Amino acid sequence: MKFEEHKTIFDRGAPERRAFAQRVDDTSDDLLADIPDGLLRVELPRLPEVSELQAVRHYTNLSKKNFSIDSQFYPLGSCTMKYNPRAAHKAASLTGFLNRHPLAPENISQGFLECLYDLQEILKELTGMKGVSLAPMAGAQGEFAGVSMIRAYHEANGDHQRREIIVPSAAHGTNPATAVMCGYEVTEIAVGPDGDVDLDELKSKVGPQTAGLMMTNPSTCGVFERQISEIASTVHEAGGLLYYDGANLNAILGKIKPGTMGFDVLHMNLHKTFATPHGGGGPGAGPVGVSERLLPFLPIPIVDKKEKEGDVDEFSWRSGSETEQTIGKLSAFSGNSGILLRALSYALLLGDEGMARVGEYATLNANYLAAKLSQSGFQLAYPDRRATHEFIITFAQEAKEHDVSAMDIAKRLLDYGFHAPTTYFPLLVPECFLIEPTETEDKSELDGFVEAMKAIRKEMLEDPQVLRSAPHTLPVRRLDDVKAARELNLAWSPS
Amino acid sequence: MKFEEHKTIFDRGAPERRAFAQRVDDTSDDLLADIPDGLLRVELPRLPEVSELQAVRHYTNLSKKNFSIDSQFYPLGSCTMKYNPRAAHKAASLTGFLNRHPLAPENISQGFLECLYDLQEILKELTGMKGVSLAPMAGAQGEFAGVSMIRAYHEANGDHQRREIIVPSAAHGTNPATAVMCGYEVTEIAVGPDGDVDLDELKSKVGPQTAGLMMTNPSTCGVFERQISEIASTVHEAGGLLYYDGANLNAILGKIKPGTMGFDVLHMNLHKTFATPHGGGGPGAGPVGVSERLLPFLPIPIVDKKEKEGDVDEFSWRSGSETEQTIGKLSAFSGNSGILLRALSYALLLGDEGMARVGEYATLNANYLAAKLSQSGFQLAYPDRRATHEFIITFAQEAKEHDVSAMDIAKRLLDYGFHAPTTYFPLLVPECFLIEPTETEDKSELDGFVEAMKAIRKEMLEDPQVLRSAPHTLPVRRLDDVKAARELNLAWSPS
Amino acid sequence: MPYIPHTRSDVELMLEAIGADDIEALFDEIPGELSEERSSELSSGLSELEMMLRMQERASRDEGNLCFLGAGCYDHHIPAAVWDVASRGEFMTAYTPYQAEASQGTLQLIYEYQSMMTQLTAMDVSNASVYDGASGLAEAILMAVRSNKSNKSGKVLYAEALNPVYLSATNTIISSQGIELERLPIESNGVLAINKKADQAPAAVVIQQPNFFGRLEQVDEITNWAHSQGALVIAVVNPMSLGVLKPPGLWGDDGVDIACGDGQPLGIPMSSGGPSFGFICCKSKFVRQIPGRVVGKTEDLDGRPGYALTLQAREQHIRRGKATSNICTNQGLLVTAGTIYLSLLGAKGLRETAIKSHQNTNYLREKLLQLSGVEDAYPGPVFNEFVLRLPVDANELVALMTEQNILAGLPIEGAADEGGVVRNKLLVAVTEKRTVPEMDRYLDVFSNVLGELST
Amino acid sequence: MPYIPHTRSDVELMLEAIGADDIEALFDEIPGELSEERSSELSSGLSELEMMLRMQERASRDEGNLCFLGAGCYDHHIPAAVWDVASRGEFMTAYTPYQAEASQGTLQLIYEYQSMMTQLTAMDVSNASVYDGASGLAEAILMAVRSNKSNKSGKVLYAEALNPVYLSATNTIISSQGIELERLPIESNGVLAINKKADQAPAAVVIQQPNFFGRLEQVDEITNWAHSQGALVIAVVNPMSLGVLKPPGLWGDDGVDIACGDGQPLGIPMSSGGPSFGFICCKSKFVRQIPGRVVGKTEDLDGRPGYALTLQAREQHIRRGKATSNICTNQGLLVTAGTIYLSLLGAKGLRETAIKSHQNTNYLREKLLQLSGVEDAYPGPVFNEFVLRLPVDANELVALMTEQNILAGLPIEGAADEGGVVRNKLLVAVTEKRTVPEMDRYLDVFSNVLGELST
Ligand SMILES: Cc1ncc(COP(=O)(O)O)c(C=O)c1O
Ligand SMILES: Cc1ncc(COP(=O)(O)O)c(C=O)c1O
Repeated sequence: MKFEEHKTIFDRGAPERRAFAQRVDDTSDDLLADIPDGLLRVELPRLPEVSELQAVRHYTNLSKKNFSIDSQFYPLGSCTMKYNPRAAHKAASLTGFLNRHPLAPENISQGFLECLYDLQEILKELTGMKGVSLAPMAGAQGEFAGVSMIRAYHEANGDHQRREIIVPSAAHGTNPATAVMCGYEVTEIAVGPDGDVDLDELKSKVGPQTAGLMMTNPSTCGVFERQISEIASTVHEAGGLLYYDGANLNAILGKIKPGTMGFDVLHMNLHKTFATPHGGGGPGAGPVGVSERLLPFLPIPIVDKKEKEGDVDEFSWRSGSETEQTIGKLSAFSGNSGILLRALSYALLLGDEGMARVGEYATLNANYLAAKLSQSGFQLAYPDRRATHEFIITFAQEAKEHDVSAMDIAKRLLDYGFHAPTTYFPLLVPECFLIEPTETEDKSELDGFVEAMKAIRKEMLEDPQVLRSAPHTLPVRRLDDVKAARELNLAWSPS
Repeated sequence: MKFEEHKTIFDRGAPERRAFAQRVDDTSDDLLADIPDGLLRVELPRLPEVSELQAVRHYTNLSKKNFSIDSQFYPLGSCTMKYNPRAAHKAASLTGFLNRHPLAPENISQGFLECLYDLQEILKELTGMKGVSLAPMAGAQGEFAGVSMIRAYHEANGDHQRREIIVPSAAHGTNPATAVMCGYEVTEIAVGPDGDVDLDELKSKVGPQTAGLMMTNPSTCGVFERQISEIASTVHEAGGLLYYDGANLNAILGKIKPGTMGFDVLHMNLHKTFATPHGGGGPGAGPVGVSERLLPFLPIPIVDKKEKEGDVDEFSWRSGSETEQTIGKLSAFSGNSGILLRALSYALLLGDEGMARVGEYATLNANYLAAKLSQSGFQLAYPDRRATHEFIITFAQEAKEHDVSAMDIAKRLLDYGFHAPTTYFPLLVPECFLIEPTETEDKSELDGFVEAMKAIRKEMLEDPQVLRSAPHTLPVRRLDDVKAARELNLAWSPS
Repeated sequence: MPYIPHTRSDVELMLEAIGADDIEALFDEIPGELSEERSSELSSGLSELEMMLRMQERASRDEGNLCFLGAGCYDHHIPAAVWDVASRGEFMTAYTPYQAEASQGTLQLIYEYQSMMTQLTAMDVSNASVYDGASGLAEAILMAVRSNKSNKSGKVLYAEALNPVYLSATNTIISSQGIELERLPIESNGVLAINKKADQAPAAVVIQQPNFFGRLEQVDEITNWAHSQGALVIAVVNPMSLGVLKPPGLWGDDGVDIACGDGQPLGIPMSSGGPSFGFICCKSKFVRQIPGRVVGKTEDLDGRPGYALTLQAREQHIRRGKATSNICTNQGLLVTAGTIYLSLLGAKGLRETAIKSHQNTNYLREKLLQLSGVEDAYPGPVFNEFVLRLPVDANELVALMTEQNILAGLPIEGAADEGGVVRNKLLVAVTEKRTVPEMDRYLDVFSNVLGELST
Repeated sequence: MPYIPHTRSDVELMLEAIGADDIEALFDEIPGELSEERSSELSSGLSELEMMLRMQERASRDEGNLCFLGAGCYDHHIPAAVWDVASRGEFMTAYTPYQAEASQGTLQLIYEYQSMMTQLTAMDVSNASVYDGASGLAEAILMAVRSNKSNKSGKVLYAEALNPVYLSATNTIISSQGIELERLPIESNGVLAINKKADQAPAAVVIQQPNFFGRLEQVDEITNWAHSQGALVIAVVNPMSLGVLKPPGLWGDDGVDIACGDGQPLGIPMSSGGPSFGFICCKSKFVRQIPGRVVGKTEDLDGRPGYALTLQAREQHIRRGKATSNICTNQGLLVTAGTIYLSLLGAKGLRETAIKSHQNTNYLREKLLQLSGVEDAYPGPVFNEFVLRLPVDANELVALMTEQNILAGLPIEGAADEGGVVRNKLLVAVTEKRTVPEMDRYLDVFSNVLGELST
């Protein structure tokens, strides 16, 4: 009905039109005379030709086609879609931070360096690790850094035969992908019917070839791995190291520390646990923490503090012999600094007592939602287990009896104004939702979600086609993914 | 469908819940012990009890129920809904401006004072007036200041018998309302069939009782008052003064100056002509400009410049004998300073050549839209006249033949994704739209509007009920205004 | 062309559709003698970067002062979420919500605002909004005089310790309405005596609480007295103070008739004093006399709840010369911010903020009064600010403290005096935002400067 | 509880529904030995005001320096509209657009981004996005080595004047993949000689344009040479430079195979170097080897256009250990900003910006070279930055200019040296944002400091 709703920014343009938001007077091609012709661009790129109003209106309206935490309950499992405090955004957007050049000398960077130092210390304290590097730019890069340190450790020990990383079958895709990027082979071990890993299989697969094991705890099955101490000793006894994928840290924040569980190395997802905005796909930050023996290998940069007697402390980038064994740099500068500043702001706002609450209320919300959904007739994947900060329901039965998939239910939820939980992950549970409400949602929002699920169940019984063809009230109806992949159209061209 | 869509912020609350965005530790009622009990509050007000996420989500979602310039074409006649440059917003939001206390001493306020001074000068130049005060906080307050100056002028001349202000019947409601607030009686004069005022009637009504005449030019009929010079001399010969309502200044910006037309005093609507955001009902700014003879009466504060030889200029608030005859202050401090800073930013961005373009392209857009609508079968109110920056179409015929009102068409336009033009104003044209596209809209947006109007015309012929019950795709359908006024419900109470 | 999207081909096609040769032709109805040569006294347009550089330079010149100035504008903390949400384009770039169906966001928000303000003031009805506290007082007085059916004298009394700039603006605005403003003098302790007598019964009485000196008036007694005289009572209140002080709707036996004030303390940056917003609340029976926008809850065709501007017959666009006020554009966006602010603070947050301000105020006041020669100009309980009597010229003290980037306060002499005489009184404001180190710095600099000036 | 909405009654009702006595009970599956006493080394929570004060204090410590540093991060003007729109909650607080129907905003924007980037680079396909330019180069090298079916040597040549931090990050990231990086040395004028010979045919060749010294490589010749060796060519480009420089898709006879770089110049604040975004573009035939998100246009059930993540079989969440990369969360919000930036500038605005940067760079370079003792380290045309050879220690010069709040540039010695030796080369960057007075101030301070150090 609305006119031009589907236009791209290119379609809105007209030759010669400009926004002039960036306007530079008196530039002429003559000023390029010193550059040889052969190195110059002849034809201008075809970029949008729009007015500033057109650009603002176009992207404002596009934004309105998104679901987001700010506008909807967004219980995406494994993603910790909690409220992103505006104060943290404001603090990180202070001009002194935004305008700092990454290579500005240390003596005029003390404010920034102190921030990074404080965050390193806070993360050490929360995880129980001995050292932290803030360098990795997201969880997956944190994993890369962590597994690279495992590799560096073994190599430093002359232990060259370790070529395998073990991951549970429920592991996130980044775990095996990371292991391979680090030059390892991946060995999967099964997860048992109660959601804990198959310890026997682990024992049978662990050995001198084992470089390490990567796992989350709580696991991606939404349960706490109870055998963690045994797993740890099994791996350690075989000379392997234990990697903690911190994506689920929110569940245990302030409760127990990965260090206590026996992990040697971990990453955190600050864009999850520390409430920095997801940005529609990033940026994130994936700091790594390590136990004593991995300290020398931490990626750089790292900030050190020189306490000066009777004077203000001095902060500096770690250098020299202390970084000789580092796995190195992971980015051009110091990672996603702006995100680190947000995470620090969040940590300062919460403080000790606030951190402790996170895990508790995230867990309360998940268990409540699990109880209510179970009472409403939905099937929990691990009904005998406590939910952690998240839990799984499976629609295997619904799929069989009503030919309605988890995907159909997910799409229908959108019509009810709720973002869908994570679907089809972990892969081992058929037709599943991984549901993570987070601690920042209130009871009535959870109750609304349960009502929607009940209403959808009713629709499934009465008119399942409504689900299969959902959504019905969004900017588009069900999209054709197959067409997207088969008839690749990855860039606009004039029609 | 969406759950809880209609809840108020109060309904979302729960006892004890708090956002903690403002949290002050260690406050206890004991700290109020020095205040006598009788002066203290006993029961807390019932304010929302929500989390920060709830508040952010609630108001984010409410905002999405608005049409706005940023999201829609908004051709509201007489309102100049042009693009509000983000740069002006950013400049006015600099912390040095936001954090300045209004009573900060002059010597640490030179940056701010210089801004106001520059704006005064720019407005003088653009309007051809001799002095400007930025004090009024919106157009209507500018009118008040202007008419008060007319009154002060006559009184200073001992001219006490002037008790009437003349306004054309097409005048905006604020004109007569202002005249009355200034203690005047209002005399209306008719507007002729060509949109110009009835000069004979004016001549017959003007006299020694006439304090002045208030008008816009272009008028609210969307045409340029061609007899303006004759009107001016008529009023002036009778000893009256001529007031220019600057709401339509956008039409002639950089083309002709109100001063040249013979106006003695005027206000500008910076939230129209100078592109400051309307904010869903303000804030605005309504600076007044005057000719020589009204200079002593300008409202305060006003900024003066002392040029210091070989040194930086010094800016100060006008005081002492120069303000002896001022009509006085209009607000606690210096008016809507933040808006003034935005207007200055806009003026700096446009500069001389940019100002000249405003009137031209605003006029081009209006004439184009008028031509296209006329060619599509709609009836222009003044078909033989040029449109100015706006124009009127009348649905008198459609109303008679199809029982469809201007309101019905307006509401249906909303379904097509366009904000409706101003309806039923000016009152003298029946069933009318006053349409002002502004210079910042592009041709394809205007063409889209014409297409929508044509589609609506087709619907009117085929199924007029669709119009009468419109809108159909907005958050609510047609609202019951009568019920709103009859069963007054002006504040939430627990249900 | 900055902000103008027209391409050459657009212009050609458009002129063709119009049937005009060039844009100039569209102005052919303007008599030739009016079209002068374009003046070019204005400089040419700046790029966004150049403009920002200029404005940055100016803003930075005025920056970095520690604020102990109040007098109607206060330096409170503003939660980050307030303006992040209020600045959304859909709030910021919408017009007054005339097309209700396309403005439900703003309209529901205003309804919520009205609900919050009536709760805060304990009044029945709130408008949304008037320009500021000062002009709002003028509107309230006009409203009261109109509303008082039994007293048409036009006589309005006001307590002397009324913010003098409120008084000036009011004088300007009501000057042609035959209203006579008369001062009720204060006692030496800075507040009204209770046993007032008026020669002629007033139509309205204006009481500011806390008053301009920060002092607390005996609002119950004055309200009862005014009502006994047949006057309507107008309260001028600081909304932040209502977190702890008795709301005007509960003053005396019947509550005041109209409460007004400035919303700046509710999440609005000081911004040189504007924009902020003025509020007016009243008893139900006066709702048809209230100026400005009012939103009512109603239903749509399907019976769903919705909101619309209502009682528009009060307003200039309908009633023209007979409207309750000429106000049209008001301070919508600030109302938006204030509403979000109040929803983020809640009653508890507001109360905490008010208590903390009070605590800080008392802290600084007590410490200052320990300095030799510094006296309490108006002894007794205060909220948010207080007045000192100094052994030196307050202007000189302020000037010297300004050099050390401290805005020491406002020099005053009596209530309404704005002249250039030597002033030895200083009005000092302290909010919850001031930390102890900041207050101690104030004390330090103050006592040094005092020493300097005394010798 | 900050950010936690639970009231006591909520908690009770929820525990009841769960059938648990208290929240602690929900953790009863955690083996007792793991639940230690809560550490309390962390300080307790700050209020928003306190946190802001602390962060403000720190931010302000590092503020107010005039920036002539570049080396991969540039101080360009960012139009105000970019972040006003990009910061909208719907962009900022959405996840990766897995649920396509509820993410059309982000998805269409990414499609538009891909379109802009392919135009800018003259390549067929763009991803969206990788972390930054440095790690992106590593991904591009991995991609090239995977893609080159005819050369499995794992040997990758790079032009010496590659940004050294790009090289370090690449080394870290590719270290376990059996790839051998080999340097192609530059000539004394700072660019590659054209008649290179390789002992062994490389699988890929990496060329940065402009190179780390700002100098312009003979990209056509090098590309042709590399292709003649059977190598894939990877271009590392500054997107801003593509407003004036030949796009990598047109280098040589066939264009490069992969173009990558950092999007920071496109509307991203310097922000200590991150977050920005890395881009990778390639020829169509390599699309299945590209890492990161890719959005395709498709249709919905009603045939309306719509957008969705596509080719997901490349990605870790589907392909796990066989994915093209482990990347998951990338730099979405910066892509959003970059897209808005490009749409606001358009090709003309981008070109103007690039030309102005070039003009400023040449201005400062020429003036500096007039100072006695200052030499051109790498003579020849540059874009955006240049290298001086100084008669003094560059570190000392930088230190002294820093004292006057000027970031003079980056001291370097050769291309990849990061050690602590005395450096007499200085890499200086100038963008369109620097005004003539600012550059003249640089010159002034520079020559004073030079004088000081020379005596
Ligand atoms: C369990 C798990 N591990 C790792 C990751 C990867 O983190 P990132 O997306 O920050 O790279 C995720 C993110 O979705 C995850 O859920
Ligand atoms: C013609 C005319 N005059 C005066 C005004 C009043 O201006 P304001 O709303 O700024 O008070 C308006 C505003 O709508 C108007 O259109």
